[in-house]
Amino acid sequence: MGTSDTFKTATFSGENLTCRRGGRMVFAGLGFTIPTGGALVLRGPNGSGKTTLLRLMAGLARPTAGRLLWSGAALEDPEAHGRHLRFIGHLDAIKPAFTVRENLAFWVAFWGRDDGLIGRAMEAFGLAALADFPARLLSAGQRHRLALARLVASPAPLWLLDEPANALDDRSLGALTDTIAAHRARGGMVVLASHGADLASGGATLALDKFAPTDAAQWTDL
Amino acid sequence: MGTSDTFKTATFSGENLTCRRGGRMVFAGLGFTIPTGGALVLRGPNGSGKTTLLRLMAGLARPTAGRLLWSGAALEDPEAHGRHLRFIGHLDAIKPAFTVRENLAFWVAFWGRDDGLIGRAMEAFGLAALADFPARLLSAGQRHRLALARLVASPAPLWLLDEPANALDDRSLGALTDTIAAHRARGGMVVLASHGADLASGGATLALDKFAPTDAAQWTDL
Amino acid sequence: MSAFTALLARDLHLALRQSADSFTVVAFFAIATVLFPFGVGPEAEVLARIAAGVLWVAALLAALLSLDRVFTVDFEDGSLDQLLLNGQSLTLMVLAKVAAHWLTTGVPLIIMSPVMAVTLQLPAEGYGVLVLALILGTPTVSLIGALGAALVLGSRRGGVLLSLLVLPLYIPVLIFGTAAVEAAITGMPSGPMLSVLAGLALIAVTLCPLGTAAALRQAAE
Amino acid sequence: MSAFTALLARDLHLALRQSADSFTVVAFFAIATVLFPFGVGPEAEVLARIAAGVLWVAALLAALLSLDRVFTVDFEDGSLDQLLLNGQSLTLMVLAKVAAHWLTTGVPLIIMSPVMAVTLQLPAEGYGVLVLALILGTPTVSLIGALGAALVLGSRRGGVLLSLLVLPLYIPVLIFGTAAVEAAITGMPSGPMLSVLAGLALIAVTLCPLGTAAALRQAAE
Amino acid sequence: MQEFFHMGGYAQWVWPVYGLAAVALVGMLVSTRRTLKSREREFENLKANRKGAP
Amino acid sequence: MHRFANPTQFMRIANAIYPWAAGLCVLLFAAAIPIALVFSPPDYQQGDTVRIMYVHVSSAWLMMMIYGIIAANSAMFLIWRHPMANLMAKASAPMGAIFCALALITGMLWGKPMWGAFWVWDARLTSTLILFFLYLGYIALSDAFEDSERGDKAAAILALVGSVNIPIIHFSVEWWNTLHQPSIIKDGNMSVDPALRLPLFLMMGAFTMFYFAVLILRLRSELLAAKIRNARLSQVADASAPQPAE
Ligand code: HEM
Ligand SMILES: Nc1ncnc2c1ncn2[C@@H]1O[C@H](COP(=O)(O)OP(=O)(O)OP(=O)(O)O)[C@@H](O)[C@H]1O
Ligand SMILES: Nc1ncnc2c1ncn2[C@@H]1O[C@H](COP(=O)(O)OP(=O)(O)OP(=O)(O)O)[C@@H](O)[C@H]1O
Ligand SMILES: [Mg+2]
Ligand SMILES: [Mg+2]
Repeated sequence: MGTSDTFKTATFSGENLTCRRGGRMVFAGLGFTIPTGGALVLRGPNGSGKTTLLRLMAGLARPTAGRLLWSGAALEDPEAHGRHLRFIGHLDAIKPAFTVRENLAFWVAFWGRDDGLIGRAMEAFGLAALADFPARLLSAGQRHRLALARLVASPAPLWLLDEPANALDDRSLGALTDTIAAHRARGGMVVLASHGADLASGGATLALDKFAPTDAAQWTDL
Repeated sequence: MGTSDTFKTATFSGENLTCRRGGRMVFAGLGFTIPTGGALVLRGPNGSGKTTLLRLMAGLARPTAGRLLWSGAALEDPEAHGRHLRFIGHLDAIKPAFTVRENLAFWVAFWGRDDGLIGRAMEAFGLAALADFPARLLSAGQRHRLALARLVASPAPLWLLDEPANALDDRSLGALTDTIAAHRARGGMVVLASHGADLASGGATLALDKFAPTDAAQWTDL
Repeated sequence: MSAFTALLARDLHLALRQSADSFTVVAFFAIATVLFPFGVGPEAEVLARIAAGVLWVAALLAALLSLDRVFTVDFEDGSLDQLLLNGQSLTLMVLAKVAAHWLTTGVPLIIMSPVMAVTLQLPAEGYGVLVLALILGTPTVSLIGALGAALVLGSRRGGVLLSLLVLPLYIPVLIFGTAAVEAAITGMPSGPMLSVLAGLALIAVTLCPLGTAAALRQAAE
Repeated sequence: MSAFTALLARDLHLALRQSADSFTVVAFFAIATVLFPFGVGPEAEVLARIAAGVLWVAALLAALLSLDRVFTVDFEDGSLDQLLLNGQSLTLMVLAKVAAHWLTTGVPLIIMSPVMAVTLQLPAEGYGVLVLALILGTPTVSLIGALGAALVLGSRRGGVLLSLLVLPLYIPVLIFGTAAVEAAITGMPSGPMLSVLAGLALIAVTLCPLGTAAALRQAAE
Repeated sequence: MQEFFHMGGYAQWVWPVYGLAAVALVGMLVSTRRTLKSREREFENLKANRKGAP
Repeated sequence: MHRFANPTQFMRIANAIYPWAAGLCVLLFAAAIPIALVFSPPDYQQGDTVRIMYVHVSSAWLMMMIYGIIAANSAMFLIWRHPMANLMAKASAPMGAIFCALALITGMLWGKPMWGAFWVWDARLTSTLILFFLYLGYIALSDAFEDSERGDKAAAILALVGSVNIPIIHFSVEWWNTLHQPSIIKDGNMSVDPALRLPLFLMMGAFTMFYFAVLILRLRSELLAAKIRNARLSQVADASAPQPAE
């Protein structure tokens, strides 16, 4: 799929999601809907459950209650859901021994996309000059950009980004904003957790602290 | 030493610092001076050497050329220099099996300070409610705050902070700004790398991209 | 290129790039084997008597050490999360990783074994069967080991815990592996033992990847 | 409280909190020892003949497995950087870590050894000397092991490389450790061997912490 | 001549020793020279490319 | 001292030495081989196997000398950070390992006819084997890291700690009574027949010169490798040089 194609129309939503981690309720009764081309910005103080929710959306963790829907159909099989999305978390899945290009090429091959977009992905995040540089030599921001470049190199309709602005300099921040805008213009969906910069203009905002269960709920629920 | 005491007057400076990593010159001919109560903000695009410079300042790495001075005297012994400073890098030195309080208490004991400030440190970073919470359950931002709380729990005149704003919510960002201001008011010094937020008003700024070596210097050397 | 071959190729490529790796497994095998004559004394009869057992134990311990890191690196750098999200069967991914592990550690170990057998004065009749038994046995070792490695993922002191889980499961391989060699030395048919080893490998290849995949999914959660 | 005691207390505290740890070292020791009768066969004379050697080899391998992580965790979570910045002698810090390692793995191993000796049919005369030799030998094992662990810190496949570096250096401990037990069994004086073990411990305690400290400082750089 | 190759009955021990030594020494020399040559070529290439670059 | 730390100066001297070392090596081999194989008499006890000694003792000597050189250079590298010292150690290690293997194998090939066994666990053989493992460990360690500088330093520390083994190898025949031959040179009077001494010394000289000649080639090669690496990195650096601030 080239960058100019658009994604099939799809919506991603969650109903009445509740998550307990280690015996403690993180959020309860949370719902959201992301339309085609939509964006959802997760906000909330530290510990309000942004990371937890993103991993839930990726199918890496299961909700204690509630369910996720893809174009209205409940998601049962987390393995199949993986095909819809790219998840970029705090850990960057980069092999230090491989070069920048090799790192990208592996994931593209692994996800079964053709590798025509690798060059463009490196350009989008200012990595073209570093293409044959071993990843171990990258600085914190350069590494993070390499992780983000996977979004462009191997397209998928839903992007789940956990604090994608971390460690990025101003120029890369601009590149990220542009990439997200282009993705949405093609009908892609974006969910991102952020404390600061506004990376997805016009997107909906989900304030997670609103879904923190009341104290009583935590206590009786077990 | 209580929080109200002031530090001995000291300055921290570097002369003509040059650093090569993995055979490649990162910066050359860099100098700085931080007066008592001063702050230095390291800025520069990704890969310009901010982290490298902070580790150099901590004595964890040695410069290829140039030297560091403490109150005008050249630093020869990195072990003794450790006593002057707290370094908070990307890795947070937190033991997941210990509670928040135990984590702080160990470092305070290890650095030979008395533990009267632990409570105050937890309060400063909004951790008091989490004091007996095992650190493995903390969210990204909460963990980072626990790392930062060491600054208050075990005072030292020089703080070296690598992107301390990462993962912090607005409220914690305010707490960090206040803590830095209070430290400087006591005669403490702060060096911090940052892409965004202004955490040390009135501090000097060092733009690292200015010290990138010219091409020729790299080629002839060795 | 399918996900399976992509992953297998990556792991082999990584092993080649870090060329010291399979070399160090072989080295551990060699050193552990060499330690025995020190502990036991150099008398040829005693050595020959225990040679087959020592070789197998050393091979198991060498495999164990290298297993420690089959999944740890991918787990710690976040690759595992991404591997889980490819929309395909995780079991197949596990097989790719196990195959890569076997190719980079099991095979060098097999190649090395006759040399170590000389050191331990194994009678010449045993060589062929030793190699055959290792060829049949080491895949099982990799498969069971991967299961153990997945189970202890993220636990503290994974390495030691892993041994605890996995070594008892290696006992059948050890028993039949040495029995085959001893049979060959004493002139008995070693076919039955070898077919038991093949059977064990079959059971392991059908059961272990499923368990490993489930354990990996738990670890990510 | 000085930095030394703070660090020692922390490591012991962590070991207690994660109580499975010293237990798993002992378990590995037990399993490795138990594997031998499977590999070698249950004949009492053969077992008794190799008992001392097998016990020592198993103890060394068990120690090795646990050594892998002496510094790794601190290195990976950034604690090592902070340990380097305390303004005091790093050598002392190393001694604290080694002491904690010995107390949590060496001591349980020593306590466990007579039980394993029974399994391997070690003649009764050897028990006392076995324990004595382990008391003198295990500190050396911890000290050399810590040096190896510091050297391989941050390398690829640390565990296997560690074995390659450290096992050869264990050979003298192994030789004299088993020689002492064998001497006791055959009614010869085991004093000379034990004093060599003590001498090795002395050399190790003076040299290794220095090398370890230097290696740790390099690792942080 | 016969006697020379016979080595007083120890031919099977003496000749392998000299053979191995020869292989080891020649091998060291050849492999060293080969890598040296290939690196020299690579370096020349790099320098040439560099001069051509802006 | 500092003069030797500068790669250019160091290589100027080394390159000047090279033809002499190489020439001497050829001459010494030309003299040593015929004498060792033909003209020297068989030993009255060991017969013609004594001809193994010329290779065995020469390799053993080289493996110990090279280890000493590695240890000394490692110390210089760690203390003064002389890059040349590091290159010396790194370039020497594989040669040391090969000479060590040669000493072990020739020893084994000598042991079979003399002692009736390829291998016995005596102190000298054991400590030589440990030396071999130290060489392997040194080589494995120095290329086990993503960052090659870190590998160099770790390996240097290992080399220094391992140097404890060298006196043990040398004195093992005196400290423990063993099968192995005692030292040739003891209290100044030679225990080896003078007729056997000449080829031995010629052979040791030839081996030593061979080492120095090849070492110089290897140093050139290592320096080139470093230059190539730097050139590669700086090419990347050009392209990725911090972009001008907007
Ligand atoms: C695998 C077996 C052997 C090994 C590892 C070995 C190792 C060594 C080493 C390391 C040295 C140098 C010692 C020094 O310079 O301090 C040496 C010297 C020597 N070896 Fe061996 N050796 C072996 C077998 C033999 C055998 C079988 C003989 C003869 C019967 C022999 C005869 C000698 C002699 C005559 C010297 C010179 C004596 C001296 O300068 O110390 N070696 N060997
Ligand atoms: N071991 C190494 N060998 C060679 N180059 C290295 C090595 N480590 C880092 N570098 C390079 O040094 C430069 C400086 O890295 P550093 O981490 O100090 O940057 P930084 O300013 O902190 O960047 P960021 O904002 O992304 O954190 C980078 O270009 C990086 O590629
Ligand atoms: N295994 C666990 N057991 C119990 N509680 C947990 C566990 N893991 C996380 N938590 C808690 O769940 C809450 C949500 O964590 P999460 O990481 O999702 O927060 P976040 O919104 O991403 O915060 P941040 O902005 O700091 O990254 C936190 O309060 C944390 O303490
Ligand atoms: Mg988070
Ligand atoms: Mg940085």
